[in-house]
Amino acid sequence: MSDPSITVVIGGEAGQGLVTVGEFLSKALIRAGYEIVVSQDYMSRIRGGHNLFIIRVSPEQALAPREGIDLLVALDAATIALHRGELTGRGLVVADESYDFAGAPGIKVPFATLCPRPIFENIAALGVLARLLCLEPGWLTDLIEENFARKGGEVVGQNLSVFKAAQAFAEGANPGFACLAPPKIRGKRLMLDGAAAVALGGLAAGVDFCSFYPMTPSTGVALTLIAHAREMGVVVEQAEDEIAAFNMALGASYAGATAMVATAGGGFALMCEGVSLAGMTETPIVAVVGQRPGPATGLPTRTEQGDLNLVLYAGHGEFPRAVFAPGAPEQCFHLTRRAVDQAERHQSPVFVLIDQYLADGYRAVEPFDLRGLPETARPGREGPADYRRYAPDDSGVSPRLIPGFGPYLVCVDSDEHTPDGHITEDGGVRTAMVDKRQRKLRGLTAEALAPDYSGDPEPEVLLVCWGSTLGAASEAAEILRGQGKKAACLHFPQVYPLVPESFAAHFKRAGEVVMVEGNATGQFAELILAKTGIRIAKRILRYDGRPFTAKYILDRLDAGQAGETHAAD
Amino acid sequence: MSDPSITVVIGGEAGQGLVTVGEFLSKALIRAGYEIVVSQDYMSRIRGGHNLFIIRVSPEQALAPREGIDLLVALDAATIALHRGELTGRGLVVADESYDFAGAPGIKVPFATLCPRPIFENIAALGVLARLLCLEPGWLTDLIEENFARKGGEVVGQNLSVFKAAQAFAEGANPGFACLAPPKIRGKRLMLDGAAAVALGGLAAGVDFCSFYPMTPSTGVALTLIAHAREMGVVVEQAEDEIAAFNMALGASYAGATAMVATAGGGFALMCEGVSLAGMTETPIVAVVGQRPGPATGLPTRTEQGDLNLVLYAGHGEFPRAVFAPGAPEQCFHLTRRAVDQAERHQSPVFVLIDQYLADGYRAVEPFDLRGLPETARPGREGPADYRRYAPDDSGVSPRLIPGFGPYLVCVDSDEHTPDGHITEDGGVRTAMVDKRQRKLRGLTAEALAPDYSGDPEPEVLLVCWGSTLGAASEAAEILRGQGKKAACLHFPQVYPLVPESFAAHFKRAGEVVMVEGNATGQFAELILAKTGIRIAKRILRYDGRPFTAKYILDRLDAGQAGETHAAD
Amino acid sequence: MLPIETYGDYETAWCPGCGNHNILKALKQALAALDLPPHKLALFSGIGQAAKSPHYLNCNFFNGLHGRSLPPAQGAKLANPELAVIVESGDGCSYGEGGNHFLAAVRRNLDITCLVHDNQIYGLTKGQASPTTGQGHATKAQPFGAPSEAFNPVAVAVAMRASFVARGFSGDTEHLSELIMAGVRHKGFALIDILQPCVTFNHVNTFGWYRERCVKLADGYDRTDWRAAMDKAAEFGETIPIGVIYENDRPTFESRLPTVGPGALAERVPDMDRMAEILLSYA
Amino acid sequence: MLPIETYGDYETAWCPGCGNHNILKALKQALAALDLPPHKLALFSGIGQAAKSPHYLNCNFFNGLHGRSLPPAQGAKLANPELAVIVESGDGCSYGEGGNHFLAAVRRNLDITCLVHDNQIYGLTKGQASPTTGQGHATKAQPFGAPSEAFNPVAVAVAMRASFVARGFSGDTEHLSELIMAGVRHKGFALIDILQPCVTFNHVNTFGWYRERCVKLADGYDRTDWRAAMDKAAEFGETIPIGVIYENDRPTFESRLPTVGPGALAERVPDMDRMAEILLSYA
Ligand SMILES: Cc1ncc(C[n+]2csc(CCOP(=O)(O)OP(=O)(O)O)c2C)c(N)n1
Ligand SMILES: Cc1ncc(C[n+]2csc(CCOP(=O)(O)OP(=O)(O)O)c2C)c(N)n1
Ligand code: SF4
Ligand code: SF4
Ligand SMILES: [Mg+2]
Ligand SMILES: [Mg+2]
Repeated sequence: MSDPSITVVIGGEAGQGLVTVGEFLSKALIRAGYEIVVSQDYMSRIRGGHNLFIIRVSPEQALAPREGIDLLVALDAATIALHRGELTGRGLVVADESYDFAGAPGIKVPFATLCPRPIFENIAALGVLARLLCLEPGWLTDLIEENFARKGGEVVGQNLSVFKAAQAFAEGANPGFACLAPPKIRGKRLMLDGAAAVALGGLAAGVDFCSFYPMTPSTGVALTLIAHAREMGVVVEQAEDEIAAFNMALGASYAGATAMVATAGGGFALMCEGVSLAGMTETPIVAVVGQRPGPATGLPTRTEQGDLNLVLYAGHGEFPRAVFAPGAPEQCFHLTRRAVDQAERHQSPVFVLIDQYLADGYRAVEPFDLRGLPETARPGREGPADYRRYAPDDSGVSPRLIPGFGPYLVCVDSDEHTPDGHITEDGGVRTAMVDKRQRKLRGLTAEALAPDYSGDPEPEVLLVCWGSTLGAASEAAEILRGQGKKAACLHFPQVYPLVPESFAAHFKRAGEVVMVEGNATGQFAELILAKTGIRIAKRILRYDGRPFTAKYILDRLDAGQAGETHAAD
Repeated sequence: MSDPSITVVIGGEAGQGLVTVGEFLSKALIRAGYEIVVSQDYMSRIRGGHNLFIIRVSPEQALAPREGIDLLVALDAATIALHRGELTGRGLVVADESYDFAGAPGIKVPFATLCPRPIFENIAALGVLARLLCLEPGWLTDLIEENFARKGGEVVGQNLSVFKAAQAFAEGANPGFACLAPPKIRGKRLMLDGAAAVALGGLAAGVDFCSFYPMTPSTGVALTLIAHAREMGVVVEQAEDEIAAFNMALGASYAGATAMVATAGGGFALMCEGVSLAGMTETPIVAVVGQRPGPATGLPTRTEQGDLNLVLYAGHGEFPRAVFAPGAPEQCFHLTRRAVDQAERHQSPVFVLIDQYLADGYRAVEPFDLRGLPETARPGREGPADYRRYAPDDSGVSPRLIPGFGPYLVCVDSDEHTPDGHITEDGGVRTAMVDKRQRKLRGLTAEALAPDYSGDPEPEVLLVCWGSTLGAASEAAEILRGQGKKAACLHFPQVYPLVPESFAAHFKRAGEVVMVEGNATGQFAELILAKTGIRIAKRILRYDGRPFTAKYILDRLDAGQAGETHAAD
Repeated sequence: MLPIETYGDYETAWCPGCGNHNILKALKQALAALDLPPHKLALFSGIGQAAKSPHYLNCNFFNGLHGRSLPPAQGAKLANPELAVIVESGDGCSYGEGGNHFLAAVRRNLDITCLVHDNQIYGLTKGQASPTTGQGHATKAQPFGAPSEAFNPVAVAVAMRASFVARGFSGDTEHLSELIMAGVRHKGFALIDILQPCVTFNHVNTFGWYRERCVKLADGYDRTDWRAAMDKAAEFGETIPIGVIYENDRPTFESRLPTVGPGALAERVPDMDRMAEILLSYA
Repeated sequence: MLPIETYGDYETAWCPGCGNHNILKALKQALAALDLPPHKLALFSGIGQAAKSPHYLNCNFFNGLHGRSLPPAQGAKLANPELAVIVESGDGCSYGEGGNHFLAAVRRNLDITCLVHDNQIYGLTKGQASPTTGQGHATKAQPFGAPSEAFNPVAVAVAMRASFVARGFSGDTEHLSELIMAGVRHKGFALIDILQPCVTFNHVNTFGWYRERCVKLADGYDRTDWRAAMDKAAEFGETIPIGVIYENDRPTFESRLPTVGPGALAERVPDMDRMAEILLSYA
């Protein structure tokens, strides 16, 4: 294997600060010019239990988490017991000298000696890690300075000296762990997880309103908007429940805000009625739905792609929509921006479907060229006194004005309505209005994004995926190509509407087509079948709450397990 | 045309008592031995507006409403103006002599002379109608006596004399309206609309709990249960909202009730989260969903089949379910009974999908043979102290006990759980539990009802339908056969799970396959495609809020319009 | 003072004799007196008979879902604090399906006015008990009498120290119109629970029933005295006090959330230089 | 009196020092004293830290959805009035997401006991404001301070004349245990709002903060006096009264709906002769 990446796993109890260590190290690695893929594996509790912060770092491209642990930083003894079996050939445990390494190779760190107080242990661990990875210490000392600056020079100094002591200790103790190869990238990059990237994409698109109710894994979207609310002039309100959140956002959108909501699958289930109201009133809205394993409360802090159908069919009655499914933080940014634009242009609900792995998974992202972004659509504020909100139009999209800025009136109704927004029971008007709303699907379809194809043009194996499975599937295809097999990957950043012309040819040219998705029933494979008639019988599915890896896919390809659609459906 | 049926339309403002007239006449016709098909066309208001009670009556089988009015009983002047254009060749208006008949043939009734007080006008109208239809007056006089008995002999007498006077008047005034042919059926039959039939089916299955929140067109289901609550020992509670209704029913089911909820599409949208909880906790529950045109409030009192997708995919995460779609009141009874049984046997949410036309449409139904019905499944009340609610089982169905009856404990959890119902985050247990739940789909599939086929075994045209479209599609096929065309009808009383083997052969043997459904996007056609790969390109859709008729279908078959799938999707 | 015709004259779908007609009249009078031009006003409603009101008033409106009148109203007010926002819906909509939003709206105290047509029944769905239906009142859906205690929205609002709580009666148009004016002028969330006979489905709480019981608050009544207000709020029997039961000058939500206003969100242009700086803070 | 071990001894997922530990202890003590065998008891909860309680108590339980603890509890009680039903959840679950069910449950007055672990914060989701978070209290999600007025569940329940309203403090296990016993013994809906320090996310309302303020009701306090109760309920500042604030003997819902009980629905066998007669009434 010529994979130059190293997987660092920091494990311990909730509340021990392992996320702090992980984030520090990740930021330093990005600044140093490395690629990283972070996956966070935590329990639904605040203290105790067993959590992991997993960083795969590489001087080259790295797209997904990878099995095996090269450096296992154990903040508690349980971590060693639980994960020593996953150590790679060169794998080392890094832990307090008092812990039982049970024969695992590693570095027994004298934390008590290195640290004046236990609170410094995280910094000490970073010192050891920096040394083992041969990371230029400046990247971390800079971060330590930035981070502790507001606590005063003394604190900075203490931290720096612990860091240095730990470095020195590791220098001597290193049993020969091979350095990370030097990085290739120069220039500033951002450290973004999917949740933050979605929020930033929204901000860049002009989102100025968000109502939400906290729910893992989407709380981070709202928290990021809140963190920048004052600077960007955003109104963010935590609503009494998800129903309120959605309806509040619709009211804000009606009154001219660029509105977004963020929730998880379960919270979104409560928004279904509101989605239907958005469809009927033709009010633009973007709903970010963070998937986690269901049904019901399920595994609250884990990942899954099980809510595609819910999002596709949410709401009673019929009306068009669009569904984006970013594959990585960079796409989170761009697709959320696009979602905001599409919602306004087509006056429809638009969804951004993410999941826990993506929401919490840090990656290095090139800074976005904000100037290069086209402006997003906005409603009008000028119109004639006889303005009619639902005036017929070939596109199905009527000009949208917002109330309060002119003599015109903006009348919207959840009942079936006449062009001026008043309630009607007329069968003819009804039919015309259904047709008008349905026509919007044409525009949404015309502007739908085609899937991204990479790899051999005539592959023996074509891995099809959507959303966050992008990284693992691409890497699996790449590995196959490395093994001399013709392989390709087809990723759908937009899963609805589908335009068969934009991908059917790829299916035809492929030997074997395999769907890779994170649920038990192959929801996207069924959608493709329903909308295009193309049947993808081979499916590699995962629904244990953990993210895909290339190995997970390759193992199942080899074992021929892919052909087994799960259970009876 | 040899159609021996007559369409009587009673029109007027809400609050004028047209439903009373319609129900009286319908009951009398059924007792006399006729077949009837009632459709109720009313506005979302309590007084005023324009409502219709439409009875198609026939001495032979009649399956659906029919275009054209033979007797238009106008309780207000507007009714004549609005509907005279729909009079058939022999059509007559029956209305007060003071109204402007605008040249329409009819009978000008001197209500003021016939009735001592305006309140008797409805009885007078019935007298005229009975005479025109040549209905043996005893059927109506009996009903009058039964109905007014509790108001005392004097009221009965007054009503009877008005009725007789009206009969006598009509005798003289009849311009030669041809009698209804004599009926063929003997013996007692029930007058049931879909809503009542669903409720009665539930009662017969042992439903003893219902929580609901009023919503057209399903309020009648709850009201019927309430009407018999004391006799049958049923707890019915109007909840504070639909979310409460669903969760309350789950709690009741957990504690051993046989529980049902009834709502409309919009109310059901609010229940989606609860449906997911039913899936996770494996709590049996039957949800009756009455469809009306959406999205949002839509046309609250009209009909549509637009919520199939919502019901199919409601709830976040993945879990099995079954969806029944009765075609007429008789099926409402039997399928609801079956739904209750299926819910318990497979410990899953089961849906009964009706719509406004079916819910409000009276039909004559042969009395059910209650003794002949198999017993429905019930949970256990005896078990060992180490009972585990989610013990693994090949079928996916674990033995279900209810709490409070023995030393065992019943522990259910909305989180992913171990077999004993306790929260877990273990990936292996998770996978096993998903597999266990999904396995239940096998049982549901094995017991799924096959669609009903009627007509030519090798038809030129096969009309495919589900739910309440049964009548119109069957009649259309019959008319085609009458015209010498080979035609057949395939009706799905259960729309999920689908068993392709049970109907694929019919599709293959048919020349042209046409889907007939009451929505704008062909939801069932898409479902068939998604689950079987069979594409039904020809679709006859209706979404103006009015029920299908055979003529609606035939006109579109002729015009070749069926091929046009609506809009872009 | 605008001419009352400003607000149009529409045919309604309400029953003759229904209290809703007078509420509409009182509202129009109040709006005219307040000089509120239709395009500066946005009316939010849910679903029900009362909730049809926006269709009978010439102004901007958002006729949303049953039970969901308050959330869009608050969203709109946050998006544009300069819009005059009035919410109008029924007792079932506001206190039943929408009960949770009612609690949250009282706590938020945005500057909006909430008119609840309280006919103590579900009108549009034909006469089931609503949260305010008296315990024991029999209906088709509650043949053994409504089994729950009636909800007293005024008592709950006062207990929560809502900033403006009033009770009106549709039978007294002038008084009601004044209440509405006071509610709209009040800076904060103004709840006006309006007793409204439903001639078709509520044969217990009839026009006569209300007329006999409704008593205007005495002249010297101190609406800022919370204890006195709790007592008045609790009265709902032989006498029912009408008028402004309680008022305080709690700060509005708008004044507490610094990103709300001034001006409408629609007029804000996202500052791309700031945005660029924000992005760099992630580097 | 059952041995306290009857209810098991589980490892919890709560933080060390969390008030939840003591609430669990108080509950076990109360149950033991009440002689309630585990299989006669069903515990209902929503989602949150508090809502994990059923996993730490040996009994029947239905651990439902966030905000939805009360509806299944009431459904179960209606289905089997002989089951002892206790509801246990957090302030966010009970008064936020579940606010509408809270109002309805108070109005229904089924014979159940509702324990709310009120830590004035969303614990499980890491520290956002809950309905009971003090106005102005800054959190990560409310950096400008919670903009809404705090919800006072005790005041609202008393204003609604809930049949049993108490406030407890997790720091006083014995007192709390007595409150729970009184609540379970009370025939009707018993609300016990329990102040509970969240050591991780609420640094305002700490153990010390509560201990300084919580004052037991005086011996002569008349819990049946509604006005006095409103005053006590409203107190939440320098002093916070704990104890049974209000109690009345309103009839239970069970006694008002004739089809509820006696016995469980599970024991009823549908009477098919009756059913046949009913069918014929449609002929
Ligand atoms: C989610 C949902 N549930 C139920 C309904 C049906 N519904 C419409 S109006 C109404 C009750 C109306 O009562 P109220 O709010 O008191 O208004 P009123 O008609 O008495 O003025 C109901 C239950 C609905 N439209 N949506
Ligand atoms: C419908 C829904 N929305 C949101 C959540 C996420 N969630 C879980 S617990 C919780 C808040 C818990 O707060 P509280 O009820 O006060 O309990 P605590 O953790 O403080 O004990 C939230 C918002 C959820 N599980 N379901
Ligand atoms: S039903 Fe009642 S509330 Fe509705 S319009 Fe008629 S009288 Fe008014
Ligand atoms: S986060 Fe707070 S409420 Fe949750 S267990 Fe920890 S201390 Fe208790
Ligand atoms: Mg009402
Ligand atoms: Mg809490």
